[in-house]
Amino acid sequence: AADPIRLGASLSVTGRFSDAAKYLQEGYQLWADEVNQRGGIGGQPVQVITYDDESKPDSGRILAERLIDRDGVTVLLGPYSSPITDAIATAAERAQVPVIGTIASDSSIWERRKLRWTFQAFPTSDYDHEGFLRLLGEKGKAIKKVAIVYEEAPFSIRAKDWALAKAKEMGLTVEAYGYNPGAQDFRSIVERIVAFGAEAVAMGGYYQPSVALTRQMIERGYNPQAYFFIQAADGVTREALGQQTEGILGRSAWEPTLETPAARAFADAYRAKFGRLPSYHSATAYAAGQVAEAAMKAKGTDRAAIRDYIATTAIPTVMGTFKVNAKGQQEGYHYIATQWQGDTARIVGEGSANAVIWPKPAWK
Amino acid sequence: MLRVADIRVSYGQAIAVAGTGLHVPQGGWVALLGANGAGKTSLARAIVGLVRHQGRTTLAGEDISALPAWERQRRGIGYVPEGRQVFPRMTVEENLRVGAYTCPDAEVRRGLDMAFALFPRLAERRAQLAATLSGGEQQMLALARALMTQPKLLLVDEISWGLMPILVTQVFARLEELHRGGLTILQIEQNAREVLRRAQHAYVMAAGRIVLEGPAADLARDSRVVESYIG
Amino acid sequence: MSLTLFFQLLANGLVVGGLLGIVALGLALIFGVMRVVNFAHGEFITLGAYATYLLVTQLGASPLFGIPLALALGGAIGWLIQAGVIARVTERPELDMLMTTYALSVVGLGAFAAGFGGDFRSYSAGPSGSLDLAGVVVGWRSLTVLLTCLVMGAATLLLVQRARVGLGLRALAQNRDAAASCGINVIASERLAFSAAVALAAAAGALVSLIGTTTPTVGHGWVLDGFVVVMLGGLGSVAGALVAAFGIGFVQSFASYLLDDSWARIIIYLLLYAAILVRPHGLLGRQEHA
Amino acid sequence: MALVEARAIEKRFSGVVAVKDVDLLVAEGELLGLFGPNGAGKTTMFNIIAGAVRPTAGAVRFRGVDITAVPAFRRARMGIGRTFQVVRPFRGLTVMENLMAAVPSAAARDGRPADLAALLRGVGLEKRANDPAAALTLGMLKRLEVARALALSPQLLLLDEPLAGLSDRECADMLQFVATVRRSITIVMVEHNVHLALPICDRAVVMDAGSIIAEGTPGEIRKNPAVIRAYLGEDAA
Amino acid sequence: MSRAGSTAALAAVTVALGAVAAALPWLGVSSYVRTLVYYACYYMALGQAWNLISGMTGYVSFAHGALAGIGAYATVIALNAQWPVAAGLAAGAAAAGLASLVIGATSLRLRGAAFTFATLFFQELVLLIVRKLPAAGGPGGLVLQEIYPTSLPYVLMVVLAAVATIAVAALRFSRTGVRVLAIKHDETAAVAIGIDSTRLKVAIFCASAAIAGLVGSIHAIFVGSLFPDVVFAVEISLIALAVPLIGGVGTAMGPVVGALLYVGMREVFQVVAPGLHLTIVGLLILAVVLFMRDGIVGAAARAWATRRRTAVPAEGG
Ligand SMILES: Nc1ncnc2c1ncn2[C@@H]1O[C@H](COP(=O)(O)OP(=O)(O)OP(=O)(O)O)[C@@H](O)[C@H]1O
Ligand SMILES: Nc1ncnc2c1ncn2[C@@H]1O[C@H](COP(=O)(O)OP(=O)(O)OP(=O)(O)O)[C@@H](O)[C@H]1O
Ligand SMILES: [Mg+2]
Ligand SMILES: [Mg+2]
Repeated sequence: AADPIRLGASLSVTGRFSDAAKYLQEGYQLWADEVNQRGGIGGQPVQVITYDDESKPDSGRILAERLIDRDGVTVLLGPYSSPITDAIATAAERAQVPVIGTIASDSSIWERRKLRWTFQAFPTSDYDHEGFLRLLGEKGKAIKKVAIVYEEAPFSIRAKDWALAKAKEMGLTVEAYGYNPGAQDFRSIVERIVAFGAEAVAMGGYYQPSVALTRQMIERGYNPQAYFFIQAADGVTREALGQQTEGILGRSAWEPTLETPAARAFADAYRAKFGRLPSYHSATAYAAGQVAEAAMKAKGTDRAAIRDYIATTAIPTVMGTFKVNAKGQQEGYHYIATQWQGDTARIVGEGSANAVIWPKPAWK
Repeated sequence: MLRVADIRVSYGQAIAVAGTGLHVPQGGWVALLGANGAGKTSLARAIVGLVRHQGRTTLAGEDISALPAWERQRRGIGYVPEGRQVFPRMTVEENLRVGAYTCPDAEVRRGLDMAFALFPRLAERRAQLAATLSGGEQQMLALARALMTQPKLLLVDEISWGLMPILVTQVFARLEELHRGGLTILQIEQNAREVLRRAQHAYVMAAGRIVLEGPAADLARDSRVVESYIG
Repeated sequence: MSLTLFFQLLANGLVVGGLLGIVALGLALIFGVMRVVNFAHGEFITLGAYATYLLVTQLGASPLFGIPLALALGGAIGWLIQAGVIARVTERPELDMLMTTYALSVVGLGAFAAGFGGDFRSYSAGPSGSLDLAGVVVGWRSLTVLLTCLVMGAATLLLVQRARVGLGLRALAQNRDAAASCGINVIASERLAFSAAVALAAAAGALVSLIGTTTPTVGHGWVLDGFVVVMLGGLGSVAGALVAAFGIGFVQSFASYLLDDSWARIIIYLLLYAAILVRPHGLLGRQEHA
Repeated sequence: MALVEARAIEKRFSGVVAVKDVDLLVAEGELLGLFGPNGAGKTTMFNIIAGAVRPTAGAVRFRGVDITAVPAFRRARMGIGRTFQVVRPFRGLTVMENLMAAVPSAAARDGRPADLAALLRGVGLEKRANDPAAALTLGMLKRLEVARALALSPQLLLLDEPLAGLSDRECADMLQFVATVRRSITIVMVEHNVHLALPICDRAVVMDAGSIIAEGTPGEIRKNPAVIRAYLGEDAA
Repeated sequence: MSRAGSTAALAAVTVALGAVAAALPWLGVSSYVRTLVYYACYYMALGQAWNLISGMTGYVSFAHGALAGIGAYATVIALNAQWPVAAGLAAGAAAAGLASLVIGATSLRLRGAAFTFATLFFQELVLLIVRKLPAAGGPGGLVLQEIYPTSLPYVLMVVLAAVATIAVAALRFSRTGVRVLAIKHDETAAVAIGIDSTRLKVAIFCASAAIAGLVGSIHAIFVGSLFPDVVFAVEISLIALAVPLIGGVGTAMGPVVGALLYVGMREVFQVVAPGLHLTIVGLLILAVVLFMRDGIVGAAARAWATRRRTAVPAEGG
């Protein structure tokens, strides 16, 4: 057989981001297997090499060197989190190897410096609150005051800034409260929300603080009419909050319940292979593979040509149509809105047949 | 009462006690003399079980060789270590209470009264931290602490160290009194003149071995002892 | 600021302070007896939290049973670790001890990460609802935490300050040999102190899982704050630790409300450094003789 | 002019008055004995002169200079050396390194540095020069203390119980050594071993309960009834 | 061999190794291997900086990661303001040195564990402040506008590691070194023999911090991008301490051996036992602490001495 075309990824198999690694890996795996079944690219099979970066940027940087240098990869696929993507980018930019970022929603790493070889394949976090505010505009006519909670981290700050501007434009009164990454105690923020008299709350931080905030609002006996946190769609929410999830809004990069043919085909193939439904991580990984595939089909293994192709071409993927702007930020697809209804997080709002539960039922 | 044999203590490659022993009869008062570095303290620490060693130790007929320090204390060995070793961040009274750790509550009271009667200065300073006591006061505290449990055998390492003359006299007088009350004493001392006056039997150690022994009165006249330790 | 709000913030501070108190108490106990800065304390907190999580999700039990379970598990594991590892370094320089507990922390962290993955785990079972006292609302979960902390704190304080065991532990901390020749079983005492401290940490972990979420690093944040408390309260001073814990709980609660929680933490650290300048030995710490 | 002039010294430790209204003058070149019962305040006086403790009231002058506010290390460099009643060696350093640490740097002080080997011979530790201090016995450590203080090349040496823990024979050696040293250095010595220490003193001061109760030649002190009552005891007189 | 002799020999060996390492980029060695060598030197230099204050004085610092971070930030700010590289590095060293004076003013008065705690919090405090500081880029951090060739930070780091190693060796056997060790063993007695312990401690801490700051500066040029949470991760301080501990505290060779081993171990276990490699590293550190009292270098020296039938007392204590 011909020599394989190698692609590489630094994955967080251990450390803080380890839960997603499996899904990413399976997404890459499924994509590679399908390509190889189809006879490879230009007769060459593809191979995705992965290593564990322990969720640490320094390790990611070393692994990028190893992948580029020792394994001779043509394209690097993204790791988990923005700092690791940024670390890998530094190595890749020097070595002139294209990187297709997967779970790097924070578009600020493309703002801080010019990255020529590195692309974002995830929906950018700037639009985190987009779906929620749209629903608010449609359903929450009575709502005047909105509280936004954000983490003092770039992705969350940018999303907050976008949302603040948007909400003011909508004629709402908004207050935003920041918290320190790693915070566990949100009681004082809940008190501020109560004192402000917010009728709707949007939480733009990571998953764990979101759950903590939710619990402490419930404990405080405070009931907003609409409540949204960005990762609410994830299944773990159910485990953490039990029946209290009903009516909570969220946003997702992708859901297996998405009603597009590409999504359905992917979800079916994934389930057939791994015995479970894919998560948005799997879809992103698969999509990154699809972007690489399109570029390599067109340009072979010429890294510079691949780079130019990705920078300038709209590519259909399982996530939607991939397209980056001049900075390398992904602009083709945004997030979709979800809401907990019974046992599942359903897609709601734009283009979905599901009705929105409004206002959110009170917590018990 | 106490019989030790073939004791060996070494620190790394340095041999401090090179296989030696001694005997303290019931109700006796035995002195252990020797120059700096002879190994007296090491032997004492072996007897009370504070240093890793080889050899046999029997107390009142019971073999205690394998017992840890606290078990030996509970079988009646009181120890006044060299260099005071009080509990620095505890008050005088707390130090004494630790000394009575193994006693029933009633005896703690009695022990405290006795200690304060013996050393009125300690009574004055009962609430002062031990670290801030003067050198001599710490020495009194260390002795009083060892007496809290009414031990059968008292092992004293250089008690007169840093004590004012009056107090040396007093402490020796007190030891005599306790001895008359049936306490067995093994005393390590540089102040050979004072001990040999009171002890019945004495051993002299040099380079990790007992090199001389005999009735205290004889040793006090022995030219070798006089020359080296009394001067 | 309205009076209700004031009391609400005070109540919030109490809950955090109580939990912090328990964490710091364990640290102070270990430091006080063995002069060990226990870097692995956070892992013992995490242990208690995961144990409770498993109890709830695997056996469907109430998380309240997690508290005794954590106490027992922590006690047993503390005992084993003291006997197997810590005891080997007790008479060595402080640095060795530090490194030993650090290594234990790394091992623990690795094991949790491998066993449970990096994401958080949590459950929704357990007490729910809240108590409303004239507008001051405190959840039953938080109240459970506060009460448990107070009981455990009082018990530990009594043990160390009043009981003879406590006297022995303090003596042991100051002079191991002298303690042994006073009849104190130093080995058993050290083991007891360590395993009690680990039991406290694990119990704190059970409580943390009740009001928060559990990750392999959940203990770290608590333990860092615990060190602040121990330092403020005077190294090894058990009573000082409790006072400082509530103090920090209140500062945290009020400053987070008035500014934000990052500033609250900055203020706490600056207060700590100021305290170090003014009272180098902690609020209730005592100076050793020069 | 007196080498050391301590005037109206008082030291309180939260409640305890350790030293009250003490005037202590040490003449250049003398060997002054400082005696007194346990807890009389002798070590505290040493700490005040050496700068380890600040007096609550009073002033200390050294060679006419007021040093009351001068930190301890600087006093050491000015020429005040001391030993500790409870030995404080640098346990992990060798005997020789213990002395080396104390030798003032050439730039800081003129005069030639002490001959360390000779010092070690003087205290009988020459064979132990390369052993870590941790391996020495208490008696050896006492001698190391003295040697280390001398390595400073001090003008004033404060000896806190140099004889404690030594056998009578070794005491004689130590006193012999002190006698050699005193030819060039002013010494203040605290000692409980009065019958050995007193005879070699030029002058003696006796403290009790924080105050000076007697002062004079060894002969006078020995006969002083207050000293006998408070300190020596009848049979020692 | 005399002490001066062994210092000189060590210096020669270090310089030679450093020269070889520094020449690697031009010897056609793969960039992956060079990256590993770079990281080994990075940890080595940081470990030596730690060794200087903590190994020598016994004041265990947990602030070295933070000090390196301060150096990194200062350098990036300076370089972005168009300062020449040398000035940018000097800014890093100076900023860290200044920061150490702040810690020193409060914390060096404390002894033992209290100092350790104070440095541990310093790390966290700096992170909190940097996140609040617009000039430092806030939570988003900073990037170096210019991308330098990797060979620049590479050579600088190799040289720094070599220089730091020689400095520690020279200090250890100098008279100042003896005085510093005296502080470690008994500070009160040290003061009584004329050692200005405060000044000496502050000076050593400041020198140590300046080295740590330089490490951070160079690493900033290497990575080109700073995120506060990454730069001020506690883990970096822990590496600064683990590296000398594995190798041998207070010895010049300790951090050298420790750093090589640490980097090597990490690479091997990442491949051999991905999920468990953290646990394995922890167990190894534990094994070293439990069974090799003075690190691998100490254990090796003992083994060597035993073979030659001479006793070598444990260093430090
Ligand atoms: N911890 C130790 N490490 C190494 N060697 C030691 C240690 N303790 C004592 N030694 C050595 O053991 C020998 C005996 O010491 P020991 O303290 O028993 O003597 P001693 O007779 O009590 O002396 P002294 O009269 O000075 O108290 C000495 O040579 C001493 O150097
Ligand atoms: N830090 C302190 N706090 C409280 N009291 C103290 C402190 N330091 C010393 N003292 C008290 O001051 C008195 C004088 O102590 P000092 O050590 O000067 O006595 P001394 O004359 O040297 O006695 P000794 O001959 O026993 O060594 C003692 O009663 C002691 O308890
Ligand atoms: Mg002895
Ligand atoms: Mg004294």
